[in-house]
Amino acid sequence: MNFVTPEIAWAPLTPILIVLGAAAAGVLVESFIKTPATRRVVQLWLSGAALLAALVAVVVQWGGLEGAAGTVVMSGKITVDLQSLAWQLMLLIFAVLSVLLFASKTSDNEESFTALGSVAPGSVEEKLARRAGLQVTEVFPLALFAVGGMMLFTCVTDLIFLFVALELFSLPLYILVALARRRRLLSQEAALKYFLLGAFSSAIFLFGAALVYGATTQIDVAFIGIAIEIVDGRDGMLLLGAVMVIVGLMFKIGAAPFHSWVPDVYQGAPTPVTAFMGAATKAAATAALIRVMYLAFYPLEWELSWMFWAVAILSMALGTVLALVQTDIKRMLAYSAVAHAGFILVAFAGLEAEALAALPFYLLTYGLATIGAFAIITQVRERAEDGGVGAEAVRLGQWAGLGKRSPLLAGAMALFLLSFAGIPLTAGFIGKFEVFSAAVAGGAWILVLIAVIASAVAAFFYVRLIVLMFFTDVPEGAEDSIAVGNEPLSRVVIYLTAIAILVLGILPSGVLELFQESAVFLVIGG
Amino acid sequence: MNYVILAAILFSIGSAAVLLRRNAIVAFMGVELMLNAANLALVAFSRMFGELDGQIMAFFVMVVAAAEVVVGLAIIIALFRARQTISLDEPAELKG
Amino acid sequence: MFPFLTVLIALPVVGAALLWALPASARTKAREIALGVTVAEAALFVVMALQFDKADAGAIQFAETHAWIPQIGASWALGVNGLGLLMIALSVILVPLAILAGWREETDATRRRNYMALVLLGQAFMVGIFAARDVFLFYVLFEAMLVPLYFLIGGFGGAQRRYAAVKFLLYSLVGGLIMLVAVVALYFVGEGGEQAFLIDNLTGMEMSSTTERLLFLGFFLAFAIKAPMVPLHTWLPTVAEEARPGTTALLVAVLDKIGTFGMITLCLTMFPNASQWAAPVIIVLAVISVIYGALLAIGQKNMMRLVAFTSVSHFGVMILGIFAFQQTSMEGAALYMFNHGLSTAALFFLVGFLIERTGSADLADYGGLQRVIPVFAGSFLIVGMSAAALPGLSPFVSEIMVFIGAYPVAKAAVIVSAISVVLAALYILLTYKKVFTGPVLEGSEGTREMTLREKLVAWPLIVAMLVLGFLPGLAIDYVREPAADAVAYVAIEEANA
Amino acid sequence: MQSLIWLAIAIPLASAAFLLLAGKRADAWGHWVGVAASSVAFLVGAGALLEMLGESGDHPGMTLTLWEFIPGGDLNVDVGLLVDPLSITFVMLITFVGTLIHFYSVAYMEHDVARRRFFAYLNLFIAAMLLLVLADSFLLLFFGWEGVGLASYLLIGFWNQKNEYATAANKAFVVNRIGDIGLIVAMGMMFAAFGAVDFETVFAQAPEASTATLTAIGLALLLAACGKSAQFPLQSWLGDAMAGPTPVSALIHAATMVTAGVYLIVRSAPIFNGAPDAQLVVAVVGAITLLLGAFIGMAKDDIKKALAASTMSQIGYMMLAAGLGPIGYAFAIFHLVTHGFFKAGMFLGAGSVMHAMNDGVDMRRYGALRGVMTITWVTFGLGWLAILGVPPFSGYWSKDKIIEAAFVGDGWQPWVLGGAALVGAGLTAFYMSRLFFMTFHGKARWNDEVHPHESPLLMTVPMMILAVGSAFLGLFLASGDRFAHFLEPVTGHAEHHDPVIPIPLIIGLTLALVILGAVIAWLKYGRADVPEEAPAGSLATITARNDFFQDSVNRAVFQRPGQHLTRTLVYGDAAIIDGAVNKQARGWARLGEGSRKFQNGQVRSYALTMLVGVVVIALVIVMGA
Amino acid sequence: MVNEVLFWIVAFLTVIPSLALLFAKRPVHIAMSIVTVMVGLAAAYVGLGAPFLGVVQIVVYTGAVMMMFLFVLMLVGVDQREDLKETIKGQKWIGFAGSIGLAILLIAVIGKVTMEPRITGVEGNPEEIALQLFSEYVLVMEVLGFLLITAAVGALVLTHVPRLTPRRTQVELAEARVLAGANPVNKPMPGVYARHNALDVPALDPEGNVIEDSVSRVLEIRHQTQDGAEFRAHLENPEQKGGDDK
Repeated sequence: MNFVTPEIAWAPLTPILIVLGAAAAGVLVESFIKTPATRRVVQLWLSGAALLAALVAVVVQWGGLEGAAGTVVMSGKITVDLQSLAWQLMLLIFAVLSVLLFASKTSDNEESFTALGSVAPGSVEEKLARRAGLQVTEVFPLALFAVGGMMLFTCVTDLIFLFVALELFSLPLYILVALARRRRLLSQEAALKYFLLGAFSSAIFLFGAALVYGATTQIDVAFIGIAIEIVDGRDGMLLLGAVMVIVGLMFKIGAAPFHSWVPDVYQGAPTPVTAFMGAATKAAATAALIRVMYLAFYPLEWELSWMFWAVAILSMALGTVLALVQTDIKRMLAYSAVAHAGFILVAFAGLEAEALAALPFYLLTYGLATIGAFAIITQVRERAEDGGVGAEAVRLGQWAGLGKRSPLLAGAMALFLLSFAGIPLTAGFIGKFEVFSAAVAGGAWILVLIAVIASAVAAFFYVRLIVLMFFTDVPEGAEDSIAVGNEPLSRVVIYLTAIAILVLGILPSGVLELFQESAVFLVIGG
Repeated sequence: MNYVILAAILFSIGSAAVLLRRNAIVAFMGVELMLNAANLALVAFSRMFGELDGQIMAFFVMVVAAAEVVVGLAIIIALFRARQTISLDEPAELKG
Repeated sequence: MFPFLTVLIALPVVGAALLWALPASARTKAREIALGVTVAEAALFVVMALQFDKADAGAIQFAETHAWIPQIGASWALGVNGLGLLMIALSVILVPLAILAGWREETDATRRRNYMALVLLGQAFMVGIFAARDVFLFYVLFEAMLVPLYFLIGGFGGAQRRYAAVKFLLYSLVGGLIMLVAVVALYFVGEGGEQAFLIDNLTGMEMSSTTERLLFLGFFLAFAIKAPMVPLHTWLPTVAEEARPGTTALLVAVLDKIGTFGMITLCLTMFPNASQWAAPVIIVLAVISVIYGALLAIGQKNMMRLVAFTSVSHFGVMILGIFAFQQTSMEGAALYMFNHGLSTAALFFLVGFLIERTGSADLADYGGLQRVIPVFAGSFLIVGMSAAALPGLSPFVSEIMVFIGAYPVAKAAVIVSAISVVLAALYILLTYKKVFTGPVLEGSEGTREMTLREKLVAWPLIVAMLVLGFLPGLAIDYVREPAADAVAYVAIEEANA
Repeated sequence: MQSLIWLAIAIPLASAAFLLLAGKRADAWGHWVGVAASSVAFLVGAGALLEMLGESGDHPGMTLTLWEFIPGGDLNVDVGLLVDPLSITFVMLITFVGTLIHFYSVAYMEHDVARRRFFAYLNLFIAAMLLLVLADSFLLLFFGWEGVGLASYLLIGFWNQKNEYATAANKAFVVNRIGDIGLIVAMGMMFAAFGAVDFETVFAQAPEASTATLTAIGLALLLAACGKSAQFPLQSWLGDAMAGPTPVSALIHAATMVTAGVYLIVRSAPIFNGAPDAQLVVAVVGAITLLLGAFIGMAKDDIKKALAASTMSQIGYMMLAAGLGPIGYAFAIFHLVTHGFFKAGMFLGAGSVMHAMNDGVDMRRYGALRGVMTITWVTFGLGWLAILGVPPFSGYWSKDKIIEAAFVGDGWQPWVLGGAALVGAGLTAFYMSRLFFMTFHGKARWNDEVHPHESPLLMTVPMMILAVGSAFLGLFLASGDRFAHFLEPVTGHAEHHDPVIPIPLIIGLTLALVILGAVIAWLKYGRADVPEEAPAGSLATITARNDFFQDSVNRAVFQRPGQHLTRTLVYGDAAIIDGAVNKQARGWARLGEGSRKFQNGQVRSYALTMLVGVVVIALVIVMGA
Repeated sequence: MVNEVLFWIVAFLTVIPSLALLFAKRPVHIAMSIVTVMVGLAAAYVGLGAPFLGVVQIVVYTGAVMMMFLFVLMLVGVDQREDLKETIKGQKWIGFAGSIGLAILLIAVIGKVTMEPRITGVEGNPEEIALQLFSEYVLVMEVLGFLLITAAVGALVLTHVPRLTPRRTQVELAEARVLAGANPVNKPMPGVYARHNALDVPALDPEGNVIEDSVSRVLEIRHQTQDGAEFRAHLENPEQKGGDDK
């Protein structure tokens, strides 16, 4: 027994530690503070403070890494480099915004989450719990766990750790999805589907990892890349393993044909969760996919390129075409997310260095717009029977005339939609431009052309909503009248994201610079 | 390699269970079988390479799987409370 | 050097922002504010134009180059040569007139405010596009332009305006996105770097002919949709029918010129070989546009659609002039871009005034108005005759320059296109006959004669057309050298080939 | 004064603009402004003519460059006025006849509410017409060319509250524009061949150009001339153009504008001289038209339409002459001038008659007006004698020369062309006499409501002046070939050629035919009773009455198919081009609806999708590798 | 050789029961089969030189995970049977085809690989594993801790139903009863004759009449009461045999 306490460079992990630590503390808060209202406030402040602290920590890290490639923590299990810090920064921004959304209430003091997740929806107990002022304040620590997992996901460089991180951010999400305040039956259904498919895909990922391990004798991504070039005779197994690992990540990105959970879960989940998931999961998974592709599987680029092409095209086509026929706004945005997954994968064509700067920017713009758009959805409500604020008005028809009633909300929504569509002067355009540049650099201009056609078709359904909001008058006495509760927290989120989308669309230079700086990996050589 | 092939077979059986069984718990057991199959492969490889990494991975997988089971079963129970059934055919309102 | 162009772009944006920031009580003054802003813009432009060195009209003047997004090679690069100056002139002239023309169209103060703000925004983009010296900037503005326009079309106008707006947007977007691919590819074809997209850095590039052709097509398609070329034209009549006459006037008179402008300043300079390669097909399509547009104009019952189709025909003439690669035809095409702007805008405005009176754009709802409103009728006839390229009015000069100039290289095309002079006479005269001659239609005896405001809108345009009709040199001086440069690009490549 | 000739254009133009813009306050006196403008133009022209005549030697004319029109570039066009014998001849004709007609119109249009506008249009016409003849380049000529077209359109449609008048105006403009294609194409050809479109450069280089080029240009110019001068096959508009007020018919559709085609051909002499084929076509077109016009004239009962047909026919003569080359140019212009006088005079006479007959135009309702309208009868009679070519009246001097010239040449041409001219003379005599007798002789066939009376002096004086011209101008100009010499700098010197039959014989034959025609007309329409309703008539009469079914042919060949084409295209545009786009849009939606089935809400089937995806991708990649 | 035999045993022990996942109807049977599979896998681990994992497998899977499955199965109804008839068109065949395809693909790919086991000496004994776990993999271990917290919290959120109404005190209960109109006084006791099982015998008032309330209503409904006449008779006739009088 000659155990030596391992030397761990804790400093680079501070952001993650802060977030996970705050999550654990949040769990303690749950048990020690009994009054739900107080608990909620404490949780909100705790999470917010933790996330901001982590944000600061990331920035400090970034400053510390100026010029250096990064830090290897724990003999290659974790690598904190500028690339991962960039993603962490983005995730933290998404998280802050999402937490604000999680906490926001309608003017009727109604939250987005159920009062009690364990009882049947619509039951007497639920009503009692609501009357008792119960709140599932566990959503805050759960969200923090997810954020921590995602942040880890961006910097772990070991297949098994990747698996653990994957589960760490997935499990809280499965739970969060099930906790909608209204339409909880759908919410639970979504959770079940998300969970089963998620577990299924993790299993696939894991088996792939096992095969890759078998083929290369390595589980560290960087070593895998090296080993692929050395080891031979195991090509089939390696390729199959690689495919399965990538499928596991693509599932999280939401690319077709691994997308089927996306519409159902986006629609069923509580809208703030959808916002968080839509923005953050995609970003984290993309970050991991980048690392895996650029560090481990790059020698297989030629073989795997077909997969990327096929999946990208299928995602763009399916997402676009299906979004065209949706009548539920959340579902429509979900399919649009599938299409965007396709655009993300377009950048992987050729595995060019350009993609390393392009993808973070794209995900940032996409994530901000997603959070903003879903935040607006939380604001547009049906009128309840008692005249108060009802459930979210998710049928597209209910959005008619919003531009007249609340021009600011509708304007912001239009902005986000235009950003999704990639219209210039919104961030989405620069993102799209970057991604297409990366693909063209990789010689995949045909893929870009297909992407472009998909964008054109996609514009139709984005535009349709704009038409509804601005150019359609609500028929007199229509039942779908919309009341917009005044939720300061959501409003803050909406305005922040809207401003960000505009600024990133017009003056993206600084952020682009940042991401270009981050387009380097710390590749450990031994 | 035999064990790896065995693992592949188990993995396929597990996946088939997910595809074919309507009982949520059974489908979930299929997933568990898939994870176990992966474990078997890991351990087999570990044995072949004469190192412990595979074993340790398998160990982690077990822990993760346990956590996953907890959450999964909790979701299933919550759903059962609401619907009085655990059939997967039933909750299919989200579609299209 | 005062950054004229930047200020010209910024001023309307500020104006629009101001309008949106107006408190509800001040919204009724939106028209006046918007008009004031555009007049200020025009005044500023005049100051700038006076400093323009006409003797060196081919050179880029008032150039400003600032790093914008160096990471992707985009710069905030502005500058105009004579052609750009004319195009900007067109937009600063027409926007205030459009505002004045639509003075009474909207009664709701908020909607009116929105309309005015969007028009201002549109103006900023228009000026920007014509001043852009960076392909990326050009593209950004080109696409961003769609947004205010989309709202202008979809928010204000006829019953089917939503359909029209969507159609417009999707058509433009398809073109624009395909162009985007070309823009992206351009970065890699060119030398890259922080100023990769400066047009000056992109001319005279070495590339394989396949690449050049593909890139050319990417750009050209977008421009062909903008400058409605058969068979990519169908969005225009729909939009014209549904949108506000003021909107349509700006759209057709100024915005669609981006298409032809882009062909000259981007396609020809960056892809001279491919331009030559494609010229025969393009000329055929242009000729088809000329005749097809005219024939369809004759067959229209709705005046707005009719005018739209006449524009399809006229754009055909411009494209013919451009792709004949002759000095005279190029000058003619460039000049036509300006003149057609005056003429078509005036025509749309006048039709708009008629619609304002009766609420209908349908020819069947009119008759014998000359007896009732002779001044209006006279103005309409003059403007109509300008659309038919009657000598003495400026469009004639440009049209004849295209025909004469292109004849040496495109005989058949010119001969067939020349048929359009007959068709043009037909569509204008038939319209005039239906609306203004014959017995006075029952119920229209009390139709209001041209008001002062309407005169203020239409007559400056008529005067401008008359002046330029007799003294086209005033404008030709600005386009001669740019045209010569454009021709030279193609010719140099020819010499190399 | 030559250097001030631009004033002749500018003043009427300014006057036109003034009259249009002045508004109602100028209603009372505006017409006098118009008259003054026209008069000044005449004075300027006259001054220029005197100055030119005062110059010694040949009259090479002078070019007055006003400003650069299209500067720089490849195409360089100036706004320049060419003052030479040919143009000054036209200036005089236009301003003189024009001014007279202005005066006439003051009275004729007295009761029209829009008289001011009428004068504005007339002034506009004068300016445009002067620009046409004074231009020193084809491009500038085109300005005037289209300008007169516009004026003609405006004036034909002056009473456009009547739909058929508006249609007539449209028709005139559109048919003219068909001709304009020719001019545009011709300019293109000139630019291609000579790099310029001004007379000087083009004519200087024309002799060196290939015959093919010149023929092509010539034919294109002929097309233009046909449109403007109502020559076959573009003659159909002229009859309808009579919808305009009669002074307009006199000025534009008789004396000046319609002869612009002849001017164009003569002006382009250097081109035609090098293109004998084109010349032949010109001559043939002229011959056809002169006969066609004559036939139509014989059948018309509408006095103005009959006169219009006559105009067409007479211009046919001029075209025929112009097509004969240098020997004919001078005669073409000569006839043009004399025709300008006598035809204008007759039109004014017709106007006077209509004035008396409550604007009735049907000659079958006239008759025996000699007694009531003596001045008109006399002036009209002089015009009649002139057009018949009775010596020594003006028409004789010009027309007879054309007939003689037509008989010059080799092969079949002199026989056919000369024959046509000869026969035409006889026909002319018949239909003009028919017109004259039906109107002024025989029995009075008018209603009781009509009270014929002589027109006021303001109308009759111009008629008298024109009558004097009809009578003596020809003699004056023909004596000593004065006019031909005057024009020589432009038309070139014509060598004397002998016709295929002796000249006296030609003269004799002509006179015989003329007398024959007149006598027949007298027998039929002077002495005999003229039925008030037109008899059914033979097939030939019907054919002629219907303008040789020109309208029907046009309708069947151009209008109807055109309408069908337009309608088809409008439909096709919506259904096919637009339809394709819409259909494709709907296709996407249908694709979406179809794909929806796969998203069936069943988690098992989602898993299946994933698994199949994995298997397929893996299979492809593993097999591929 | 031993290994060979062990492998085949393991193979049978795992593949055959796992097929129950596809074909068995009762979930409980399936769960038990999976337990068998898990045990088989544990054996395999032992055979593969990973005894520690073998033990953990038994403890975690058979001991914890599968038992949890069984609990949940019980909770939702043990005797549920699943109808194996497929409801989604094509699902069965495509599903089978997909899985079999996957299996074939995997086997084909893996079968191609030939690998010589390098060293067979490394044993996965707990010490070695612990050393690695707490040095190289210590961070993973710690993250696993968070994972477990998440799972626990999640399970609580989704399943734990707290007391939603405060527990009512006896006083409150009594007051509620009075408010409901119940007789505040105690019911009379039954069983006049204490010698017998008197619950079914009504009490008698001083007049000897039966007090109906003194007997449980349930007994009355069941007709299990006695009217007391017999006992009264017995009272009058003490000689008669009636109980075990002392």
